[in-house]
Amino acid sequence: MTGEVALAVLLLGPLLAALGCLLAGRQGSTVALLALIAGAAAVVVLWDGMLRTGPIEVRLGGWGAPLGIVLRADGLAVGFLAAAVVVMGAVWAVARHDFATPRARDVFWPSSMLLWGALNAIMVSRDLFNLYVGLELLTLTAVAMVALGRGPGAIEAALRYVLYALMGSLVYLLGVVLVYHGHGTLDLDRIAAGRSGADALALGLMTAGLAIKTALFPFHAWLPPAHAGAPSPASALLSALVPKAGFVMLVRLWFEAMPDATPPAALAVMAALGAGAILHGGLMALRQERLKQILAYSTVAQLGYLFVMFPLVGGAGAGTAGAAEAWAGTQIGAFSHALAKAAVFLCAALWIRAIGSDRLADLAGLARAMPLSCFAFGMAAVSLMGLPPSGGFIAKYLVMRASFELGLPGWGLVLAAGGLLAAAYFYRPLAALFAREPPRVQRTPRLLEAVPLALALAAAALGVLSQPAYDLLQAGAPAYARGIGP
Amino acid sequence: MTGSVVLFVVTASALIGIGLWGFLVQAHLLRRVLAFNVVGSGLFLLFGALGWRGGGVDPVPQALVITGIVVALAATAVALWLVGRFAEETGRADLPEDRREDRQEKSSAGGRP
Amino acid sequence: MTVLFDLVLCALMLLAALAAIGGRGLFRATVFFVAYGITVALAWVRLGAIDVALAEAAIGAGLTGLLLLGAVARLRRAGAPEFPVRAGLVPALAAAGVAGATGWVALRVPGAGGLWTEAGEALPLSGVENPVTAVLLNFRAWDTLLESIVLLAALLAVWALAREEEWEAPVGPPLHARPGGVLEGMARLLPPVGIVVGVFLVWAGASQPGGAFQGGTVLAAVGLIAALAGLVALPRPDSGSWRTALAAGPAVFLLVGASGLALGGLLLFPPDWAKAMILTVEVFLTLSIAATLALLVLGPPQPRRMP
Amino acid sequence: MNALPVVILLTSLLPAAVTFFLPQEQHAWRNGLNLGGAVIKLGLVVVLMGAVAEGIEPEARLPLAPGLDLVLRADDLSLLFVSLSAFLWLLTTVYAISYFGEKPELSRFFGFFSLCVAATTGLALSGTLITFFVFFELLTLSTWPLVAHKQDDQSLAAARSYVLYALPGSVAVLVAIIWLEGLVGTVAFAAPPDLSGVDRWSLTLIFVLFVGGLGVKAAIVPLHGWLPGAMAAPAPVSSLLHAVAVVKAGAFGIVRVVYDIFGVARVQELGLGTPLAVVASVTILWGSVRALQQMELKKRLAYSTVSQVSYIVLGTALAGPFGTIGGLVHLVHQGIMKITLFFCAGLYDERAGARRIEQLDGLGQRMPWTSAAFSVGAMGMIGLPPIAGFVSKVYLGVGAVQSGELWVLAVLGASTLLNAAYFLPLLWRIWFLPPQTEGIGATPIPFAAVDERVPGLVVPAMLTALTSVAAGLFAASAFSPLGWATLIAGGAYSP
Repeated sequence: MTGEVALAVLLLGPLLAALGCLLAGRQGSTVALLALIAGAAAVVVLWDGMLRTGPIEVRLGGWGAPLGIVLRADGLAVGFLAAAVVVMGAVWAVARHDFATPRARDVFWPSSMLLWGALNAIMVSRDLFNLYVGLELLTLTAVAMVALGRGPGAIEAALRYVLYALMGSLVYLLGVVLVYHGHGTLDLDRIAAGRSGADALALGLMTAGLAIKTALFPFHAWLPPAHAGAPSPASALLSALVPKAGFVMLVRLWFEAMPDATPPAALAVMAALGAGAILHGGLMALRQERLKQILAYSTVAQLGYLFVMFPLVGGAGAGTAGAAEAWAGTQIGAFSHALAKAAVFLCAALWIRAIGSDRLADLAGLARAMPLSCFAFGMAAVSLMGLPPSGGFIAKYLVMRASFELGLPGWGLVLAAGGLLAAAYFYRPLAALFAREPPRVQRTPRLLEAVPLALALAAAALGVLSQPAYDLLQAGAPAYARGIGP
Repeated sequence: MTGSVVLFVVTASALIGIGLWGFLVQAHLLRRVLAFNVVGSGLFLLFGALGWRGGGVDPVPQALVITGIVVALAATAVALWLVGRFAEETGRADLPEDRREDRQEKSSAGGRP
Repeated sequence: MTVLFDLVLCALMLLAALAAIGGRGLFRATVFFVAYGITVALAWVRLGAIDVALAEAAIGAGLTGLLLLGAVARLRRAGAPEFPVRAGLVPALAAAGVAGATGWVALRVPGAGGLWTEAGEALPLSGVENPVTAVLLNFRAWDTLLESIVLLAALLAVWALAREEEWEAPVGPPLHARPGGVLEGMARLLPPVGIVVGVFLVWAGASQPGGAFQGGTVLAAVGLIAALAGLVALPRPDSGSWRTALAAGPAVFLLVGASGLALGGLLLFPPDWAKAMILTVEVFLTLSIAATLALLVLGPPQPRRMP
Repeated sequence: MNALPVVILLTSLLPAAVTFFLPQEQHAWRNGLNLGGAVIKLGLVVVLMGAVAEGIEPEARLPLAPGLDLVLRADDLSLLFVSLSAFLWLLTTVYAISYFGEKPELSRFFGFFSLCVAATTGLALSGTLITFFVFFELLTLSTWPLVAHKQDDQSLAAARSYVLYALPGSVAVLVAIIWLEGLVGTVAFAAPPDLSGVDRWSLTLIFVLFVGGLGVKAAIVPLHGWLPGAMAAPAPVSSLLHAVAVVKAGAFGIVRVVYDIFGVARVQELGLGTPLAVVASVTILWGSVRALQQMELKKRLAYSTVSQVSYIVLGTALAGPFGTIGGLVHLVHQGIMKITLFFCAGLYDERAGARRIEQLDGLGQRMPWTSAAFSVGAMGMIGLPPIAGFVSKVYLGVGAVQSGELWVLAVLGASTLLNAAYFLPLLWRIWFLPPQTEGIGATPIPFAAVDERVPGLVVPAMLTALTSVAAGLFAASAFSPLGWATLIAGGAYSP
């Protein structure tokens, strides 16, 4: 029951808070803070409860599948719930100073709460259609945030985002219709229990739709302008959290609902798209002149990392220790990317406040004026490059080791190349920050600079305290990702 | 499966195809939003036709379709206002990558008259 | 006979869709789209799904058509090619492939039979007699709750498009109906009728087709006409009372859903109280949906020239 | 006792963490913190040495994921390196405090400085391959801001080229580690893995990846390109870089790979010993030749490092206890002698403005202590008795004979001649040529105003010079570097 209450706080809390923000106007941030505190407490309760009694399941309205909707907080979900509340908290602290005008304030606070609520709903939902509604909510709030951007490209970016998202959701929904036709249910576990001739096409359609929404290469064209064009605190949310929702849905589909409908070739295609994302995103990031664009292309590349897991967890290695390593490594990578990417975008937010630009040339010498945030940027970059000591390193190490253990070293080498590319494209902003001439800056409170630092430290700490994260991820993981056979 | 079910399933699939084609080939943003709505209603119709039995439709798909219609409206509204705002700023109703004239201008600027 | 009717209906749908996609002129395409929506609503009637038919007619054809028409007006001066830019084999094949594969699989793969039985068995416990309403507001209430929030999120996204200095202005384009004109007369006549219809749709939704979304749409339409005639002043986005109207429905839904925790589970409606709880939710939800839809059609606040 | 390695690591890690957040003006706190950490560390290392000498090998372990533990463990090889770094860190800290005075950005500098030393310590005390890699990367990252510290174009370019070389090297090491672990499971140094089931080609490739990746840091030709540029860094950084931190980490890693992963016998069986010796020899000669061509003092010293560090690799590549001892002991000897030279180069630059070799003319008169220390270091590098370098070369020579690789003797001979050729002219200029008071070679500081008397700079240089003499004179003692290296070699060749 405590688990159910905690879940209710995380699902209904943000939505109520959004309504509260809408009504509170000027006091929006205070309402959001209260919801965040409650949410953080709820995450702690869930985490603890889950480690003691296993995944927490709630049958909404008491109905249960197939008629009703089932929610389940497993290790994967709780991990993302935790990452979301941490990132939201950090963004709150910076956004409080950033969104000062009535319009920005009145749109941002309710939208951010809705975005958080939608994320939470997606992480725990076990129902394909409910996931669709959650994903639409997430997309529309994300579009609202992009449209808040002040740059000339923001409207165009939001427009492109919405067009891609519209098509993505319809294609996904088409798959859902076929699943319902073939299985007579929308519940992930019940789908897993049966088989239907429609599964392959349905999975293909749903995957294509979600790939568009997750900006998986080659469907990524909408992401960089959107994430670079949004106001920076919003970019932190968009880049760190939003694409993870589609990723989690893909993982649930491929490894929980339809593990039998996924031939090795399909798994390899997913990983190949991931590899394409790593290389293309990395090379594009190298060519950008604005920090936020570098970070946005970096997100494209980093999302690719997550898909390299597919042939390692499924396929021939399913059930081995290698599969378990790839699974945990990838999810730890997703968490640390969330923390580190939020950190770098919040750094960008502070710097744009301070010097009014995010061109690399204008950032020159900032290390002297704003050492704390530059240090935070460096640490977060280290995690994103996958260098120790950081969560990003543990992630890369585990997945690479799995790829060698399973006799598929090619995928591991792609990760290694991606790490080098990341080092290359982060080197340019880092070197710029370190240049000699200090720019003229507006004073930034030290406490504000500590916010990205805290996130970067958390990403680094994930590299040292990865055992708890590993244990968490094993709770409720599919059998073949726990190293105990399919 | 009765003849009418087949008919509706085929029609719904065709509607999806028509809409999808429109969405993919057209540049005018309003037309693309319109095409999106054609795909949507075709998809909903498919859902209903597959759940059709004699006098009515499975209530679960019915409810899901109603939800879907509302969600599609929400997305359409956002998209259309965005298009309007985009046109206000740029005077255009198509995205730069879809402009044929641009491509021609570019290629002619590239040295080939 | 029915087969013939079905054939004609399907042919009409396809023709209307083709005309909407390929018709010359934006205005004409939009009109064909509305016509298409009406034929689709008819198809739903034919399938015996009156709830969906109402939703499709009111929202899919009506409101969407209204939004499209508004956009056509706004885009009159915007440049864009009228004809396909990427006409070629690849998009055609992609579209045909998706559609063909879907249709083929849908026909070839035997259906699992859906959830008729489960829904029928659970209906007596749901507190309402209309199975669609039971699914929407009880079995899958979480979907519907999120859906009402989706509308709100869309409104926020539309409002995000306002320019900073316009935030104080009323929403929507400047309207000016001629005093004493036809519009005003109609606007005076329609609201009472519309409100009655809207309320009936909600009330009836418990046992017959209809419900909060259909009712809310009718109310929104009434409100829009009244606003168009200048009978109702358009609100500013920071208006407290309007925001309360927007939030009331989802808020009541959320609170009722949360109160389920005390009764045994999240979003739980005990059979004895279910009807009262669902009706309470529906009443407030209708109000909020009406307000949200109307504001979605009106769009972001826009500048007004001083008269 | 098991916590001791962790505590030793913390003596540099904690000062690093605190120093970053100290305001620039808090000189006393910063200096106290860093000196205190260094002194405590040296004391603890002595305690640890006693423990290891008694046969105890303390170990601490932090699990990160199944099959992935961070292990800190002290054995005799790690102690050789950790004692060198502890001793030289203390002296370098003293030197750096005087060198920088109250210049800007010192909190950043000392933060990364301590972090760099923490990484070296962790690397020395690593018990598993992956732990080694974690600290190896920490070293790469913490060195970058030190090289770039001056923030001028030259430093930034040097830092850039450093990363450009180091990161691909790291990737090679990581791939090698993961490949190996995929074949034989987690690799711990205390229990070398059983490689008998692994095919020859995989092992050879893994070995090449290891040596290639570590060789970047050890500046093996042709992977040495970053090192000469890195002399753009401030003198204390160069001292640390060339004596203990980066190049030594690479050499130490190669030693670990050869002795504690593959084993000398398997390296020979795979036929990898001789190629490694050849690469090392080429590096030795090439570095010396290039050093000869340099007219800037620090550049000449940098190429000398390229050459000298490969003595360690050479010793490792020779099968046989004497070669091993020669290589291991040079790990320490080269560090002590090279740091002396860089301390002195910093003194010449800072106190006399002399950077080019012709500017050294006659400086022996104004800077006798510095020049004496410099001379000891230079003669040690040439291999003149009784300085430490002599011991190294003797053992390497005997090792070459022992393993039947007689051509190595020729390399050693040629290298000694080259060493003499690029060091002796310096000593000649310093002691015997008259000062250039005007003209091209003249120093920016008037000759008469040159004053070396800054105890914080001169005393460390004198101490390291004395130590390198003592290491040669008392080589026979059990606690001399030679004694310790003999102990390790005994372990490597015991059945």
